[in-house]
Amino acid sequence: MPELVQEVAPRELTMAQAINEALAEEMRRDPSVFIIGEDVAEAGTPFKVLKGLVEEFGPERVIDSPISEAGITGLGVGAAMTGLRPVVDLMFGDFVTLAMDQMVNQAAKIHYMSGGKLKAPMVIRTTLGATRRSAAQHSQSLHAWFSHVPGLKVALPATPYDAKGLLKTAIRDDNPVVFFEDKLMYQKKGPVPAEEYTLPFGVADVKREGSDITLVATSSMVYVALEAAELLARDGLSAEVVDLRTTFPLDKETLIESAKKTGRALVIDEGYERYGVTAELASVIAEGAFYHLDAPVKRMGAMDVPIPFSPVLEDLTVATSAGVAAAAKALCGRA
Amino acid sequence: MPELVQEVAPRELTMAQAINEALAEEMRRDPSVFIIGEDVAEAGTPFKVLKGLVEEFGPERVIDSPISEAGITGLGVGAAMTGLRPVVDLMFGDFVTLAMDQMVNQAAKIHYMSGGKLKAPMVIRTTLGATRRSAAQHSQSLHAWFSHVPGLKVALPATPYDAKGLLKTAIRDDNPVVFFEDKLMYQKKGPVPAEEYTLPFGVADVKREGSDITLVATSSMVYVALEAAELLARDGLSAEVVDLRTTFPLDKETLIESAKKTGRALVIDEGYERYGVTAELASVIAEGAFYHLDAPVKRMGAMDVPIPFSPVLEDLTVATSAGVAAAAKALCGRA
Amino acid sequence: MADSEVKLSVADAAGLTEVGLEQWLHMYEQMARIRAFEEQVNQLYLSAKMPGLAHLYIGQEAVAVGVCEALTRNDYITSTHRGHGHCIAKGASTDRMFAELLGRAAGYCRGKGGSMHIADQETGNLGANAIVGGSAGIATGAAFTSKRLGEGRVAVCFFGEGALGQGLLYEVMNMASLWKLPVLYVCENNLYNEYTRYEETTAGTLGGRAQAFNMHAERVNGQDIRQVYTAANRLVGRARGGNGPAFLQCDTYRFMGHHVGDIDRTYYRTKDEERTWREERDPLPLLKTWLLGQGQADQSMIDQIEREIRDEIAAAVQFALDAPYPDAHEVTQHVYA
Amino acid sequence: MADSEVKLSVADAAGLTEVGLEQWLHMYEQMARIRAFEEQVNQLYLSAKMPGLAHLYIGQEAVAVGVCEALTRNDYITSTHRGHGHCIAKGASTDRMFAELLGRAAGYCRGKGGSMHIADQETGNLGANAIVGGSAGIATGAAFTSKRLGEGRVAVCFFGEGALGQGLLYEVMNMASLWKLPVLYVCENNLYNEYTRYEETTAGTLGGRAQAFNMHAERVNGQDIRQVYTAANRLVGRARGGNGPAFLQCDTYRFMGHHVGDIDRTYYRTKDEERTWREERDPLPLLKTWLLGQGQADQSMIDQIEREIRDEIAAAVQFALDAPYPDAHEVTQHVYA
Ligand SMILES: Cc1ncc(C[n+]2csc(CCOP(=O)(O)OP(=O)(O)O)c2C)c(N)n1
Ligand SMILES: Cc1ncc(C[n+]2csc(CCOP(=O)(O)OP(=O)(O)O)c2C)c(N)n1
Ligand SMILES: [Mg+2]
Ligand SMILES: [Mg+2]
Repeated sequence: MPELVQEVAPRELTMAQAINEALAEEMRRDPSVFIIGEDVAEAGTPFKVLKGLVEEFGPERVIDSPISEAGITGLGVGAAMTGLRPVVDLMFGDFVTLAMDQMVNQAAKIHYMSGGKLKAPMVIRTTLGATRRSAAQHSQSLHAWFSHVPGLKVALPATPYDAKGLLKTAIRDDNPVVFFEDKLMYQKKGPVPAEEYTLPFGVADVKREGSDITLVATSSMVYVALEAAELLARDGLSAEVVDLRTTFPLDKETLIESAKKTGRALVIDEGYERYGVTAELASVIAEGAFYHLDAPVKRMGAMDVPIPFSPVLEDLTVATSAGVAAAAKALCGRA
Repeated sequence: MPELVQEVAPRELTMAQAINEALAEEMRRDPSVFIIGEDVAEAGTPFKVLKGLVEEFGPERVIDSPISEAGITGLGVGAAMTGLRPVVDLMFGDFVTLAMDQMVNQAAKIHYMSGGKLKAPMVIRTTLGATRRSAAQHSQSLHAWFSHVPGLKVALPATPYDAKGLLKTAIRDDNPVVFFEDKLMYQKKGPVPAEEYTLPFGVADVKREGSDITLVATSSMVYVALEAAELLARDGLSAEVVDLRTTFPLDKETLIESAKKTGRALVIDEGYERYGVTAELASVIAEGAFYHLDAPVKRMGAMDVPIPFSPVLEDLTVATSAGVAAAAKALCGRA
Repeated sequence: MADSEVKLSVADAAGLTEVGLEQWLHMYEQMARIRAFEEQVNQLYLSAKMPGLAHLYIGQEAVAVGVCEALTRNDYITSTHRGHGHCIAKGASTDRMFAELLGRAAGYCRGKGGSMHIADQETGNLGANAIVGGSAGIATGAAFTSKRLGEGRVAVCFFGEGALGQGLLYEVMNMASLWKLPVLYVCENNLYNEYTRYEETTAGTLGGRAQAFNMHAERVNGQDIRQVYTAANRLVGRARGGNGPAFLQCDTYRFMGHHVGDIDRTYYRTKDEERTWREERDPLPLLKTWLLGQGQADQSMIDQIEREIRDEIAAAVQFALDAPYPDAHEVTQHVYA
Repeated sequence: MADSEVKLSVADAAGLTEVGLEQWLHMYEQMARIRAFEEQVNQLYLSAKMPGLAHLYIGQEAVAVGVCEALTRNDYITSTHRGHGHCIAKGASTDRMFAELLGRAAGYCRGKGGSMHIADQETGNLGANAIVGGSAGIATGAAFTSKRLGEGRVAVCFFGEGALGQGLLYEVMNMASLWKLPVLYVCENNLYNEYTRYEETTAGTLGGRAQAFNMHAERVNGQDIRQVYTAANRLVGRARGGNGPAFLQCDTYRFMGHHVGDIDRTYYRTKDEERTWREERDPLPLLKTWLLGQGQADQSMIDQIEREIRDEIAAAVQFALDAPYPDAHEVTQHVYA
């Protein structure tokens, strides 16, 4: 989080406002930026994140599309290759399934396949996160897939500050960036300076310092980790919380150094655990901090089940602060 | 590999023949099995794997489709839900990008979403593997994606024997199974008994026993590992080669026990390394064999680049036996 | 006709399939059941008793009921995020539906599916689908099975006009037409894709999309169940007889929001428009008026139906509210068959 | 006309766009260049000098050349797995193309793309694509850029009739029509999707697929470059003038196999059929005969063109064979811009 040297109370924005502001600023700065997606204009998306943008930038730059995820992504690739900077809105992260060819076979590869001559500078904004009672096709966190694909970058901010800074970076990046927003965090508030700033990709953020165990977390799970750290503090355990911010580029160094320091690491992510983001992070730490680890690296992804509708079941599928704290305690030999 | 107690020389089939035979046997056994895909009938696919099937089973059960990967997969899901057992042919593994919604949001979830009432018993046969000079959109090994998804099973056989046994199991399985065949192994020969057999999912196969290091490999990389084991043997190192056979269900026990025994493990896969199958395998081993490992688990996936056309570049992207042997030696402190 | 000119001439019954009073009353009852169910769902939402959201079918009842009335229990349907109406019309019972919407173990999917994934194998409902257009392949595949096994079943694929934005529809319509599969694509044009007017997202006509594949296409006033039923009956019979798929556009309107939380709608459609549809094109009064006007039915029959449904819905929702949640261990059940 | 009735009446020049001799000869030259290039590619394959496979354009030359002749260098094209013809027609040079096919650093994509991914930004070629239909979004997006920036450029999307199996085509044709994007969808109907006759995979007509989106569609004899050019010229002008996209079906035939390795083809098409097309519908002799018959050109002009091309191709392939492979370090270059 930013170290605010001002004396005045920092400006607070919700995550939705921060994202909106990032888009508005970039659209003002660069006329080649435009937004395309379903119900993005007057409706401002079902999450209301884009509210007001069509009024400022007009329907030529904030475009309501047919319900054609592959089509709008493909159109975005072509527009990006010819000089524009599209921000394609895929309402729910689950709908990326419809646009995979355009994202993975087209956007991600064109720079390489053309020997560096063409490029596709575009952002695909989408969502992740469960516990919204939206059931199996509207709740997934599929960022592991894109993290796997050379040519793509993947950001998943946890705070309004990070969201704004990373989204501005994403828009300016010359590569396709998949930008994951947690649906349930849109109303979360946090300090966001009024001045212009961007945040670099590939730099994890230590959201809390600690010495006994490292909790590596992404997106929504950063809060779970921070709460778990509070719980652990009550038990006299000092947890360091590292927010990844981008799964690729991956800040291996920060992860490994933190794990070396604490000797223990637990990685937490809202994607399915199996073959998911936690696997990469755990194996990077296990390899990089091998000689410093006092316990195996532990992973906590979402349960490997399609996400159930019933609240009593759904809540079981995602890591909780109590669960993380318990696992961390066990790792520290305090079970 | 099967322990053949017969005295006669075992029957040898190519991988293509073994797959063809598995399909023919299952189609004879069960009239609900049918094949749909592009150029699967008279052409028998561009790889000629399905040769002769349309002649035996007719165009009603071996169906040439339009070039509609999403459509045929979706049709397959519906057919599976209503009593048939489709085998959907997606010619190149790269084309799964077009069918992800049907595979991941529909087929994989219907059993769970319906509370166990509906099911989608189907096989999606597709390919993986590079070094065929087919460039970035015809060379990927994307099995990590499906391994990540609850509700799917994923098989990737390395020998004709395994291919036949696993494919028959896949067809009989009541769940959607994604079945990956290495394009370059179709002509590889191996013993396949004439008698009926099936192979269980979730059982890794120790293709070679050893004591100094465990090489875990999948599909094409099993041969790379076996060759590397030969090279290592010349240097007095005894490598155990474990062929995963299915990434899910995952035979954690065999991996972990082998790593515990040898104290060292190297995992090799043809998918992109980053956030790929090697990450899961490495972290499972690192966690499960933590107190027995003498060195960090090392991963060798494909290079994290879109697959280049030029042979001189393409060959650099995939693990080779020499590379594996060198890495294994280094792990054993013999660099 | 222009897309918004959906008028109903109650007097004109020419060309309608003749059915007995009992069947008309059954259709009325089914529409009333959907209406009452959905009003109750809205109440559950407003009183914070229902988890998540739901997309109400109010206003569109004549489509689901008119089409399903032309089907047998054995026939298949696939449905959408706005699927309660299809589910009821195909024969599901409202108690287990409410239980599903409330995430209870007694629900059709043991609470695991919820509003957007209700399925009921017993009545041939292969499931609602939260992916717009996502069930088009499934319906086509079900028709494929029927044809392959010679079962004589027909599959109906319900979808909103917005689903024609999805490429999948075209892929499967091509195959259905090529292979003469017994499938009926029922496009419910309620004029909006969420919060966007469909003309803004739709070039050409809706039916033209099917005709391009040499598929027979028809268009009816979706508020007049007599027309819907007549057309569906003919097209289902056609499909069952081996004459291939068809596309049926039903012009309709959702009276409520896109989902229960969509309260302020004036930024995308006028109150006037809503009023016109509600007051002049409500499928229930339209059928009732016709039945009464014809002297076929009398008011007491209608009253009785409505009374019974009120009681049924009250009992059904109570059943659901009292029903237990699934056990925690169920979370890992049914991932694999 | 029936799909296979592609006849050419050499005498009939009514309605053709009038162009000067020089331009006709340029078109002939471009077709001859493609033909010679592809024959050389086949040789490279047969002599095992080319890695992988290639899909030859022989027989279809009039389509790429006729269409690209109606474009300026600034206009965009997207291409397919069968893309050499488009690339040459848009102005690429054959030496760097051979180099690409041989995986050399001097290739248009430094050897990283190969036959199926040749792109040449300089001539507006946004790339061949190995995903059937995969470039339809890209072409539409390029047209979007042109319109948004008021550049007046037109984008041409080349694809085979098999690509109409892909849902993406429909998604983007809808948007192109809605937003009047300056894009021309050129469907090359060569009668086969790989090894399957297109009628087996195609319900209805090809052009009807575009008309469903209210898009203007035309159909021409793709072996007669005069017709292709005339139609393309008109449709490109129309698009450039802000009158929206169009669909142009060109009936054509690939004389060789699906790819260089597809030698025995009798199981999917007859030798007779191949002979008829080769002998009666070869676009090069057809144009030549017409030019000579008209007295516009004489044989020596044609001979000179062919001689020059023979020399050019020989030099170009030699250039490529002599060119170095990319350095090993290039393997990790260009993953990110
Ligand atoms: C593939 C996909 N894209 C977007 C959505 C979000 N969404 C849900 S309903 C809807 C509008 C659907 O419109 P229509 O098909 O006309 O059905 P209606 O809601 O009018 O019944 C959208 C865009 C979705 N569920 N699936
Ligand atoms: C999405 C996709 N599916 C399948 C293939 C394999 N494939 C390559 S070319 C081809 C046939 C294409 O037919 P058509 O579009 O008519 O082009 P043509 O080869 O006749 O020029 C197929 C099926 C592919 N490359 N991409
Ligand atoms: Mg609608
Ligand atoms: Mg073709």
